[in-house]
Amino acid sequence: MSTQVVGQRTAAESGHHDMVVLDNVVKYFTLSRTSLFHAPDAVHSVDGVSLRIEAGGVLGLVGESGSGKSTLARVILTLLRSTSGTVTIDGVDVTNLSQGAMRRVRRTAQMVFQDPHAAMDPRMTIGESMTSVLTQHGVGTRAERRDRVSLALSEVGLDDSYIDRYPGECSGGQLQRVGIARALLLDPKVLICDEPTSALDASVQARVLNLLDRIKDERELTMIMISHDLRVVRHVADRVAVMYLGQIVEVADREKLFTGASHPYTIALLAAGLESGRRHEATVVAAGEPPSPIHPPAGCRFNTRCPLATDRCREEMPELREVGADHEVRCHRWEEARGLLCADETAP
Amino acid sequence: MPDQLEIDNLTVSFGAEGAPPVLDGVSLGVAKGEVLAIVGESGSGKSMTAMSVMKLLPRGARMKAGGIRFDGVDILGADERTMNRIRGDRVSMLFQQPKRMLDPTATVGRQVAEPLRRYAGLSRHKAADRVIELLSDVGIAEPERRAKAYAHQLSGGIAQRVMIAMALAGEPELLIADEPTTALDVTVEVQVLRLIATKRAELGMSVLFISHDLGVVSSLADRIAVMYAGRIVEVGTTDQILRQPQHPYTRSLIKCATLARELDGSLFVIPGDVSSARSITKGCRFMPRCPVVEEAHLHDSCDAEEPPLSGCANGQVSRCWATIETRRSA
Amino acid sequence: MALVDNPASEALDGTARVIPMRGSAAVRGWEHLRTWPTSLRVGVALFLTIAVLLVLTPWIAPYDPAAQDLENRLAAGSPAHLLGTDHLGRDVLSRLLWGGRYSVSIAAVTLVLCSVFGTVLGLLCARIGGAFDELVMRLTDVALAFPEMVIAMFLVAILGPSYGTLILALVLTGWTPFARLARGLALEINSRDFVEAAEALGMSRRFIVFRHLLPNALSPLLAHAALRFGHKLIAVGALSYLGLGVQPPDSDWGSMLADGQPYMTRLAGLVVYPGLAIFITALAVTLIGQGINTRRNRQG
Amino acid sequence: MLYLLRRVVVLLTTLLLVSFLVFMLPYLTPGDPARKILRARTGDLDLDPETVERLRIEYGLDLPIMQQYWNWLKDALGGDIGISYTSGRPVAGMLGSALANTATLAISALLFALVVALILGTIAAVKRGKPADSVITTITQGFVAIPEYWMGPLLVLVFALNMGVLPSAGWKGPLWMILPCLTLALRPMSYFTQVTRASMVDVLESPHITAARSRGLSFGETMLKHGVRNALLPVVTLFSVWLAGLLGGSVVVEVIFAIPGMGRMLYQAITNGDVPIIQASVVCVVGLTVIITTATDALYRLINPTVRTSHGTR
Repeated sequence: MSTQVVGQRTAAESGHHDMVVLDNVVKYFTLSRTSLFHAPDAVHSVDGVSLRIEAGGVLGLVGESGSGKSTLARVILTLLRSTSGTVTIDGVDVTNLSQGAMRRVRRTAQMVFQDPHAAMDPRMTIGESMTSVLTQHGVGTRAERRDRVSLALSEVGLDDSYIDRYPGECSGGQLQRVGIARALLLDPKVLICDEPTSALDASVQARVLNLLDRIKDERELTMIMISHDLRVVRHVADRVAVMYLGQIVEVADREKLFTGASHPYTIALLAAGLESGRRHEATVVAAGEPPSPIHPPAGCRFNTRCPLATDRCREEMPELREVGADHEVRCHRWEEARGLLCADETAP
Repeated sequence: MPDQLEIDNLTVSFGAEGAPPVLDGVSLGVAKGEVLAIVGESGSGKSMTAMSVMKLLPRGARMKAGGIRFDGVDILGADERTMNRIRGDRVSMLFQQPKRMLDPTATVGRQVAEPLRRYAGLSRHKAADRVIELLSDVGIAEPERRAKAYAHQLSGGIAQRVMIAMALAGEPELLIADEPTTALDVTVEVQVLRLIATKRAELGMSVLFISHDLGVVSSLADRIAVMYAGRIVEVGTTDQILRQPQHPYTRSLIKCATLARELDGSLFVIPGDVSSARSITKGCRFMPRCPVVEEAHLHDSCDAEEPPLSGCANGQVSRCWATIETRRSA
Repeated sequence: MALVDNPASEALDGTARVIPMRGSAAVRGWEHLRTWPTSLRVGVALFLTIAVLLVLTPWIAPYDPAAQDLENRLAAGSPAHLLGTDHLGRDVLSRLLWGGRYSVSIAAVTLVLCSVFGTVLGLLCARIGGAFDELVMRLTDVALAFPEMVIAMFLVAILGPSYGTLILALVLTGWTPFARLARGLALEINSRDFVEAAEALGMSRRFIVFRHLLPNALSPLLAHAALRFGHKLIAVGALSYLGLGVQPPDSDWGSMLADGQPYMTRLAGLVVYPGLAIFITALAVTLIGQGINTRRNRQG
Repeated sequence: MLYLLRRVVVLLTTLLLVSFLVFMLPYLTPGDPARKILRARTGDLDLDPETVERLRIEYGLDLPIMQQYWNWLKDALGGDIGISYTSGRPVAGMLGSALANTATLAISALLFALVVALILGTIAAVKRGKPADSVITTITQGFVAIPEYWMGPLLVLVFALNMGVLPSAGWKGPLWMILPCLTLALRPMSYFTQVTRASMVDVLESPHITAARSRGLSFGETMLKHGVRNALLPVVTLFSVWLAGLLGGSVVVEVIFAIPGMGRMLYQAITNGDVPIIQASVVCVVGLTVIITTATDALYRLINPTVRTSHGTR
């Protein structure tokens, strides 16, 4: 695992190459009109996200359902067009590309999906699914393509017998490996994994994570690991960004986030994700449910659930500010948060 | 004192006669006031166990057992009327996907009121008041508004709270919770687990808690039963299971759940896969994936005969030849 | 697969393409056939028999369907006239065969036009969306409100009875279910992960449409088409029965029924046989549709 | 709300469109409308040019076409939809009784079909995979393929002509309704049964039924309180489609059994070229159909909360 951790700004200065750069990315979805007299509602799915991921780095993107993490992944992959803001992959601005250019760019960034069964066409054999990727991009002769597919499968630990199988004949763990092999066929530089293990059983999860770890090192991939499971992120990522209702609330390098989290939401997430022990006795609990992203609360978006919320939090939206080397937090009360919330030994 | 719920040698199978059963000779007991957790991966048969107790197995299931008894009442032989009475009054159930467990065309209030009117005999008006009480009791803000809502208007967390309100309305003696937090966000999961723990203490009920997640279970359970491929492989107190697991599968499962690292920095992995385990009729079902079978030089006995569930003095039982061997030599 | 080579079975050709076939031997085809549900097998067998009979009619029909034999009116079945003769002494069997060619071919042409037109429109709706989608969907609401018999009769009033009028009327009211189904299927399949995965892999739009969308939508569409066929056949017959469809001297099963009805007390066969012909043909294709659905459900 | 508004706009547009098409009927067919009217009225092939001209002015046929349409529409809205060429009676009166007959026939046939279908469909769903299910499924698959113009004459042959227990044609009382109703009900009944079965099976296997059972409701109660409503949703839609269709589509049955309904009236008008009747009945049938489908849509939204409120109120 690459352990070199460099702050965002210093990364650019020291000549480190940023592989993925997001600048103030916004994605709204307009809902269908329900009334003549009101403008149609919009879901504020991603609301002003800026991030840099250096080449070879692994960013963990953590958030609960509705936080916008999957939407963000799709914006990066140009599967969704951002409402505003720019996405740069390997120096190329991919935000407003033509169809053809987009297809070429997609070779640099690939994705692994959450539900491996849903991500494969049930009517195509695994071999057909994979070979067609190469055919579509005009790679190699027929024989070469066959070889590359079988090579890719062996890289993820599957033999050639899988080529003639249908997805329905494979287990979730096997298919997820096929999904990874398929994503690697085009030699991408960036791999986005959208909850790659959350549909899998505990005993299969580790195998997929090991595999991702290995290929990342072997192929010097830049990765974005999306998950709601902090343990997974802790294992793979070297930087972690926490999302809540479309915004990034905290970014830090891994160790800093897991030992010195300063946003009340991050602290609550960490408390909830305690690996074992008395989980229901965790001291820090985010009250209630995440609010709807259609009408996000005014002020700080977390204020409705935050144990520390003040009037200021309810009125003024805090900015994402740098609080330490490579550590940014979006909270008015970040300085006191740890002290107030983590007095207990059960807290992280 | 006999256990409040006793399951004796329960076998459930589907499809053709002679197909490998999904549950194979499961025996369990839940003492009064106790939380027993059943842990296992998908397909291990843990949900089938729950549904057998409720006698709500899916179509085509064939159930055989030495007996299932709840508080002395024979469930196995009970007729539908008795079962309805038990389900309505004394045993309640929570499910994995709370939103899908609510009738999409009926309001929350109407559904919560139903058992009240039926089993507590409340009038329409009294029941409506009680619904509001119950909803606010499980921590639902604005219960009046929620009572008028439909399932699709609720978040998963709220829906599960509604299910809990409904399940606890009749103050049941046993709560069966089938992965009640699996579909929920982690911050909400904590809230729901807390709620269940509080309510259990309040009502003094027993709980049969089913989960694939050792982390969730360890926070709540008094005892844990581990299932693998339709079989119980280990039962013990939560401390015993987490601190001195005896069955190699339990040990592997704990390592997987905590994402334990091997010496080379990679994560611990159980070799092989579970898909064929059920069709193993001779010998230990976990043997093809077992990490100790080689080092313990037990290959022959593991291959030849399935180990029995055998225990030591402290009540912990497991199904493994290696453990039996060590115990014998000790 | 031997079945596909028969030109009379366009519908079957499509069914066979749904499941990719590996290996070319007839043995594989036979094995494949054995996985079909009973209703599909019975339906296909029945329909093939009917199709072959109708294709071979010019060679196997014992008499000229229009040849009158006034001496021999309303004769019961005999070795000379297997199914008897009608009120003008025409051979019922020959008329059934020739009439079937009209009935079945008109129903088939209508169905093909409806399904192609409707499917294309539905797919376009799903693809383009927005105002176009809205317009077409409102249009289906409107078209759905037109009872086909009334529209057909209205068109006959304007254009006079002809094959063209018949087909036009049935297409005008018949394309809507296909448009809705195709649109729904396209939207549903488009939202599935594997389509997104294909997009992420940089597959062309063409590939996604022809290799993912179409194969996955084909069997529900085919099943629907097969289920609609019976309906079309009955509607064609109804118009002819009323004298607004196939015009004399041609006749189809519907007009044979109408012709025979006044004489049914003397020779019930005049009503029974043409009705039975419609019934069996409609049933055969309905069974095919049900079979495709059953098989799809089984495959999950 | 917005949705219903949209539907009403569609409804009105449709009616306007249809009324214009229908108005254009005499101009769309070859020949001079005034001559056609006169010919239909007198049956005289040799027309006096002066009479034709007089008629042209009397009917306003010399005005610009939009002006004529406007006048026609105004009259129609005021209840004057012309005089039948053949009978010389006002169309409005003829339409009323014909519509009543057709409605009686269609609604009783469909209600009969619905009741039978609900019973058969539920039995098939509950006993799915068992012999009862196979029998019901097979029979309904078969009935779908039986045309009315075959079933009708056969029923007449057996019950009226051979057994003589029921009248073969006419419209004089309840007894006269049995055979046409049976004939008309057969196909919708089969479709309803199939849909009922499918949606019942869906409901029976849906998780909320298991959940309700786990709260101690008996099977019957669960179905009654949480099953039927869900299972009926698709049946309601299909019922409306058929009801709308039958109002215009019972032509064949009305012709077979000589029932003085809309379908037969339209049929005769077309064979006789009686333009005002064609115009009136087409507008009437289409209008009713659109109204029925719109109303069902509203009803569907009323009993199905998931479409009524599209996004949540968290």
